[in-house]
Amino acid sequence: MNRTTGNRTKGEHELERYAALWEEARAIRGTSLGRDAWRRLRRQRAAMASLVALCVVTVLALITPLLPLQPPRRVDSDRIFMPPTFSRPAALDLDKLDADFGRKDLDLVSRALLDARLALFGGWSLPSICGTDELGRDLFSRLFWGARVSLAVGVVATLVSLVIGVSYGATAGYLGGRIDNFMMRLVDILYSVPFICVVILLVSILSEDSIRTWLESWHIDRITIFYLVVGAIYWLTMSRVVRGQIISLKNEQFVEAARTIGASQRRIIFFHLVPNVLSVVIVYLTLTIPSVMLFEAFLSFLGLGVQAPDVSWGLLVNQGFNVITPIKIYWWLVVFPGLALALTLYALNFLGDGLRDALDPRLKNR
Amino acid sequence: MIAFLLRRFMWFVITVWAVQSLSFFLVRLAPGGPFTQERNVPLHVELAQRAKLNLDVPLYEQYFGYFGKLFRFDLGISDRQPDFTVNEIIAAGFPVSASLGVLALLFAVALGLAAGIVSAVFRGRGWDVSIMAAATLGIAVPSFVVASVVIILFVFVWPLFPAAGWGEPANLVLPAFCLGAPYAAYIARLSRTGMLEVLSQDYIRTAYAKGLSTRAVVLRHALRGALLPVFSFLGPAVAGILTGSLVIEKIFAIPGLGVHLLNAALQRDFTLMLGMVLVYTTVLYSMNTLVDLSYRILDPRVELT
Amino acid sequence: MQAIGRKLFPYLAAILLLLAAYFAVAGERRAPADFTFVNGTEIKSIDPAISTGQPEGRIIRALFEGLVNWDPRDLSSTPGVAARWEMSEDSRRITFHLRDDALWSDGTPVTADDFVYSYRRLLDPLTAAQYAYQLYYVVGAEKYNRGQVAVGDRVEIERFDPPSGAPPHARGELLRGTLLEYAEAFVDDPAAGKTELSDDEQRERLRRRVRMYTIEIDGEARRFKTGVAAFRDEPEFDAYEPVKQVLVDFDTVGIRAPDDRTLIFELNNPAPYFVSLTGFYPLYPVHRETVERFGSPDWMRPENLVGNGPYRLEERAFRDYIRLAKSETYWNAENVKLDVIDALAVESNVTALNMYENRQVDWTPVVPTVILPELKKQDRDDLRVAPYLTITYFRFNVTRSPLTDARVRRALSLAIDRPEIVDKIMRGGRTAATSFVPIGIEGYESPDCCQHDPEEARRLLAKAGFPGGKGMRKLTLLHNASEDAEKLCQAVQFQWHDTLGVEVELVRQEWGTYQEKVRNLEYDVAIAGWIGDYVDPNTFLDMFVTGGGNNNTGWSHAEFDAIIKERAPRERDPEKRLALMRQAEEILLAEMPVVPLYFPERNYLVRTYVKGLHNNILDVHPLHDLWIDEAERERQTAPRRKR
Amino acid sequence: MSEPLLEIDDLQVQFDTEDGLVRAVDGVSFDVAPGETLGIVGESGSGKSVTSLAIMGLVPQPPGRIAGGQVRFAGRDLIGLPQADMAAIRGNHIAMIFQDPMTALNPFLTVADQLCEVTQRHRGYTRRQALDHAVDLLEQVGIPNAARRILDYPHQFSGGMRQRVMIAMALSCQPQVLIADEPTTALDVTIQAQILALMKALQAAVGTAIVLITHDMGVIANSCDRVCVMYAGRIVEEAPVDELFASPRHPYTLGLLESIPRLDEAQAHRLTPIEGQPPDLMHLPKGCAFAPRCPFSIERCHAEDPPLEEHEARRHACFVDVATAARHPVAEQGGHGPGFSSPQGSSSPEDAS
Repeated sequence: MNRTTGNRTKGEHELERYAALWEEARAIRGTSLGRDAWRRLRRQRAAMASLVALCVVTVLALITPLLPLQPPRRVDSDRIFMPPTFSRPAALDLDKLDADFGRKDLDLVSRALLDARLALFGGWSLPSICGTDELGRDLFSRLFWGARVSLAVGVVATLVSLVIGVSYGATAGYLGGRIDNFMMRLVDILYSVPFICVVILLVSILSEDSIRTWLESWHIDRITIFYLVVGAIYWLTMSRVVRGQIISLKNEQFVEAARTIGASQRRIIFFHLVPNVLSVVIVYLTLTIPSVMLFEAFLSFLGLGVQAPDVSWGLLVNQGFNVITPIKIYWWLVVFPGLALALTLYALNFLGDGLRDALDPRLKNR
Repeated sequence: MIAFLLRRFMWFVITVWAVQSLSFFLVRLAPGGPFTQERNVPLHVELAQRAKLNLDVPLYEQYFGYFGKLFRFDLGISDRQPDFTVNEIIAAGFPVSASLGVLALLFAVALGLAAGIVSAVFRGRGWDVSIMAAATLGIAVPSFVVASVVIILFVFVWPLFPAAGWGEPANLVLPAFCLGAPYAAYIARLSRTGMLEVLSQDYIRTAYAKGLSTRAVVLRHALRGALLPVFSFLGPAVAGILTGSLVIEKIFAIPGLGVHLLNAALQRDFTLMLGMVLVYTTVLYSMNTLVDLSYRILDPRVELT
Repeated sequence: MQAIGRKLFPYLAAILLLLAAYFAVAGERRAPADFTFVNGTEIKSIDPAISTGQPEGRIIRALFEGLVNWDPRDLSSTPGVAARWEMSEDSRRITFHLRDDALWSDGTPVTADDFVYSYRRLLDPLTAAQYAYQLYYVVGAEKYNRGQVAVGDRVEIERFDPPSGAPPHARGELLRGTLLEYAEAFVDDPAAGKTELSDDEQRERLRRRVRMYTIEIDGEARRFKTGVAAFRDEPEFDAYEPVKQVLVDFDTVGIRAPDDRTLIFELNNPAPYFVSLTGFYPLYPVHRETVERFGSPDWMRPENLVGNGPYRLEERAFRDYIRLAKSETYWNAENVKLDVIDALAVESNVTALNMYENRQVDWTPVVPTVILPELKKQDRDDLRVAPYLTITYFRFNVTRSPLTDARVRRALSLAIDRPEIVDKIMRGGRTAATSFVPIGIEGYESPDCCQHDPEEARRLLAKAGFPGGKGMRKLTLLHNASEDAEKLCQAVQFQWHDTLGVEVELVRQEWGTYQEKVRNLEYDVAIAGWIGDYVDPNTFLDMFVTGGGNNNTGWSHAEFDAIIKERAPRERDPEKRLALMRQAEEILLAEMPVVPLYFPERNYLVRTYVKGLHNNILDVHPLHDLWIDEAERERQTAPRRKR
Repeated sequence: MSEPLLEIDDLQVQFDTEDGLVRAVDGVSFDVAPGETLGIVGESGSGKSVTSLAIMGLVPQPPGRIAGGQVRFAGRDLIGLPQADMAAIRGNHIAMIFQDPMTALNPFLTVADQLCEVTQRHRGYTRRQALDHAVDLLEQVGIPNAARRILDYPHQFSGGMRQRVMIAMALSCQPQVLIADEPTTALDVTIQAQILALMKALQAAVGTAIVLITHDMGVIANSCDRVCVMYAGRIVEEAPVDELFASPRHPYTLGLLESIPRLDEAQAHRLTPIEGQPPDLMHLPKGCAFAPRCPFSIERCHAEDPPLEEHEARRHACFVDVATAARHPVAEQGGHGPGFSSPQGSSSPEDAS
């Protein structure tokens, strides 16, 4: 029986209405967590500023050999403890590159960049705008070469701690019961180990001649081991945080839902739970990188960190510390490295805050 | 509650055994030993020294000998400081490090919590930004740089405190500040986030609906919830303060455990190092347990199993 | 109940924390001492027999007193416990006559037997004293200290337990007899059959040694065995009675005390410097009765310690401070002016400087090198610069190519621009080395060496087969973690690379590992230093005899050994002897197993109102010679007096 | 109608978010007499909760703002009152209970603490007095052995129990007005009825005026004397309960009534939903906000904004007389929609398809 109002059959009406509903549903485009997070992150000025700053620092660190800097290792006794100046430095001595830049043990890319720099700038290099250290070496270029090591230590060690920490924590949190208890007791035990002893002994064991040559045969040098050791220490807190988060998420409905549709345990952990833990992990990441970089400075203070002729921010800050005395303060030796370290860690912390708010699933679409 | 403590103690014994064994072998693995002196000693003198420190007995005998004595809390005589027994060194060093650590922790919690609450309540406004900037600075600058700047300011520019040394309360102020500053910064950040999290909860709105003043709502209702993340951080913070004390004690010439641990490790003083590891393990473990316990007590939803 | 517990918990925790903070601050305050100084790192021990370093010397010289003292101005020997001494005409027997008013702090007189007991204890192998070799000039001392015995010797057998009635920590019961038979056995000997043993293998083998003695006591032959318990109790040695050790009878050692006031030394060879050697603090006496009653470490506690020095040990806090109080029983008490002295244990020299500038201490023996030029620029009246009988040098491992070739070694030495390092990089605080034996020993003229001649260096290197450094493997330069060492090595690393094209890798090790590697020759080049024990070139040259305890370069030279070991000690005439020493140094500098770098000076800061602190090349400053000009101190500190 | 206790006059509440200004409440006026129960109904996002928060002065200041209007309580305007005075009123004279009992109580404090706080703050009771008073209240709201349970923590109570605690807390100081923001939504049906009955009983005993906010027409019918229907931040119709259910004058009210099952109807028939989506408060269409979804809309509806007129103790804001106007389908955007049965009285009975 046709309706008095329309001349089409009832079935057609239904069809049309569903079409309209479908139209409307598609109009409200679902935004993925990632794109939405990026949109919200872009709105936070501080986080964006620090993201840009970090990118600049990383890029500069990577292309350091290309920059027209003075040689980081050139010892020049006439320019010891020279305050920041804009006077032109001596031209580069092209056949002393090994001594000045350690060209021989640079990786291929850096060596190519160094050659490109020579082609581009020839002997010219920037003045010592940050002054020079106790051996007359230019602090400005050492800051850049140091950035390469410090950032690498920070990032690699943190990634190591991330991978171990998250998977360990997630598994423990998810499985629960006796396994969780055992895994967490293990973490408690490791927490109670005074790591400074272990580090001192490990560092000296690793510098054993026999072990060092064996490692060099795998072209792993001390700094890489250094990353791994530090990373292996820092995953504890990460695993605890992730476990706590997973436990609170575990009995949320969406986990049961995933289980009902037959998702395997591994899929649930790494596909459902871990993304949810993302915001907490990101926050701890931005806290771990600074503490790892500080730990490197701490070890340099004890004489166990990066060894000459390599250089790192920790080493520079430590050298800066040694020159602060009531008699005379070579202020630039502590101000510039301290500033570089502080600004980078500042940026990391603000970025962390921004990311945490952006990635918090609860704030989506607000 | 008792069951909880008992179980924890059982795990404590296992932890101590595991860590001591690890250190026992690790120490012997590292090159050099307690008898390498500045000047090389003739072979026969060295053999005598080894005998004196009973290093010639097969390893397993040394191992059981060591744990036998450990059971009776006799940690032996320090290899490198023969005038002292390890027990004495720990007895002398522990109160020093403890007082430094407690003051640093007290300073960190008090300042950190206050800063965190203030910046959470005045979110986004002037106070919040400046406090958080200072807090991040505290995290970003290594403690020994803070120490040297603080020494110049408060010892030479304004002669308020002694430069270093021990024995008087005035010796405690600067080291505690330098040791506590990074952790005050961490706690400020954590308590701010915790506070913001809690302030957005429904029960805070209920509290306001009951007509309570902002101060009452913040202090009585919000604070407890905000303390949770801070408490969970206290465990690592205590560990950090203990290891951090190494640097501070070296700079301020404070006879604490940190310096003893460092020198024992550097000079391969086997007995002193094992003694130090024992103390650190005990302190770290008990503090972690304490933090866990307080975490459970603070959050009533968690059963005191 | 649970609810109340939960509610009160935060307040409880807060109260606990505040309580702990109160205890932390409530420490008692120490009255300020008359004189406070920084003594460097915590001293190893106050037992003279087992101590070695400078900081230990300052404390032990205050607590004990040897036969002679050293005059702080010229280090000449002045009467200590010995009032006077005379040398036999062949200068091989020295007789010391002790003063009768020398007392221990418990009032008992210091007798010659105390010295005999102390020297025996120094030589006893089980004391493992590092400086026992100082007494090797005495007849039979080396044999006793090395535990060597030969068939037919009179021997003393020491059992494990002290005789009944003797103090608990006395020496084991002694038996005396003549050695009939001696045999050695090695339990499952790791190096069986091998002839050439490395250091490690030899050490491992000696640990497994069991020594068997057949000794005739009062006509009856008895059998004893010694060695590490783990190996000694093997069934095959059951017939032997285990004893602690069997040594040659101490009577054969040339130290005798005919009566309480006389002490006679019989020397192997004439040693003119032996008298002043007895002023070196390891040769100080210890109080037998307390050592045997309390044993170590208790006899060294402030409440138990009995010494014969100008000061008593009042208080001691580990790695904090040592408080010395004037001793009333000291024979020369009226000339000791300071009543209470505090020695602070401060690790970092930056901290020491801060404490000095903040007027917390009156003397800091070490100053951060980085600010030395600044201090000199301010020409401060409290800065002291003193020559120091010390040398900093590089050791070459002559067993590893290319350093086996002397030309390479000389080339490396010539390539170092010492003045640039000393003046510009280290910025003073030391003088460039022109020889191995430091300047300052009167009557001794070192041969000249170590000019900076890059051309000659390149020529020599080319002649040795490495023109421009090509073909030369990367050398490792081993150094310990001190800040000066680091700066020096980086400068040399750069200079070698710059002038010779030789590539060097710096390897930094902390103290323990550094020495292990040096002793096992696990290095190419290593930084090293040596402080003279006494004012004589021999203390610097006798190190490099073949197999010398501190040689560690693998270098050996027949003629050099001959001079140092045989010809020089026998030479009576001092001039001729020093000429022989110069000849030995010439060989050393020609062969260059070591590269002299510089002679560090002693720089320290001491208040002008502190009197009696004199510069001397061994940097010895006996505390009992110091006194304070109170008037000047008041003038100086009046405006800024804090405490 | 006695002197109104609570008068809301042209209340405007706006939130400035990054994307623009949201007029959550756009000129709302209504009165509440003592002892009366006023229902406020509307879809979520219609501004009813924001209105209640505005009355209590709990609108979070940084994003939100009271843009205009007055909230007069016993003649005194609460807007702009200093915090201290407002705090003295909150919980004392005007109390409020919220939707989700699971999160409305502080998990870290015992129920006793949270109850005694109110009387200690407003009445100056000692801890002892406050505790006794709280136990009485808990018994009134029907919590078994209240004396012991009061020391427990919120997580030891069920949802229903917690809502009872909330009610006890709200009524501690016998407030003149109780605002209940969807008190039963989070509870299951059986508990819902108990809570509503409890509120009614307490209202009778104490004479509290109740403002009951809900989206459930059933709750309105059961408990309220008069009803305001809100849509897109405005009151579109206000009338006594029975009149509203009998003859809804605003198409939205009609739509609401038709989308719930009616026991009083003879035949069962298909429920007809209101077409389209709730309006986007940032870009409200010209004219009547409901026009796009209104089957009775005429050109004027899209041009002018219908004012809220008063007719014999009822108000509604619509140009069309729902009783007589013809329906038209609402399919296309802004146009008419199909499948909308005409108002109950005059339409021909639907064929039972």
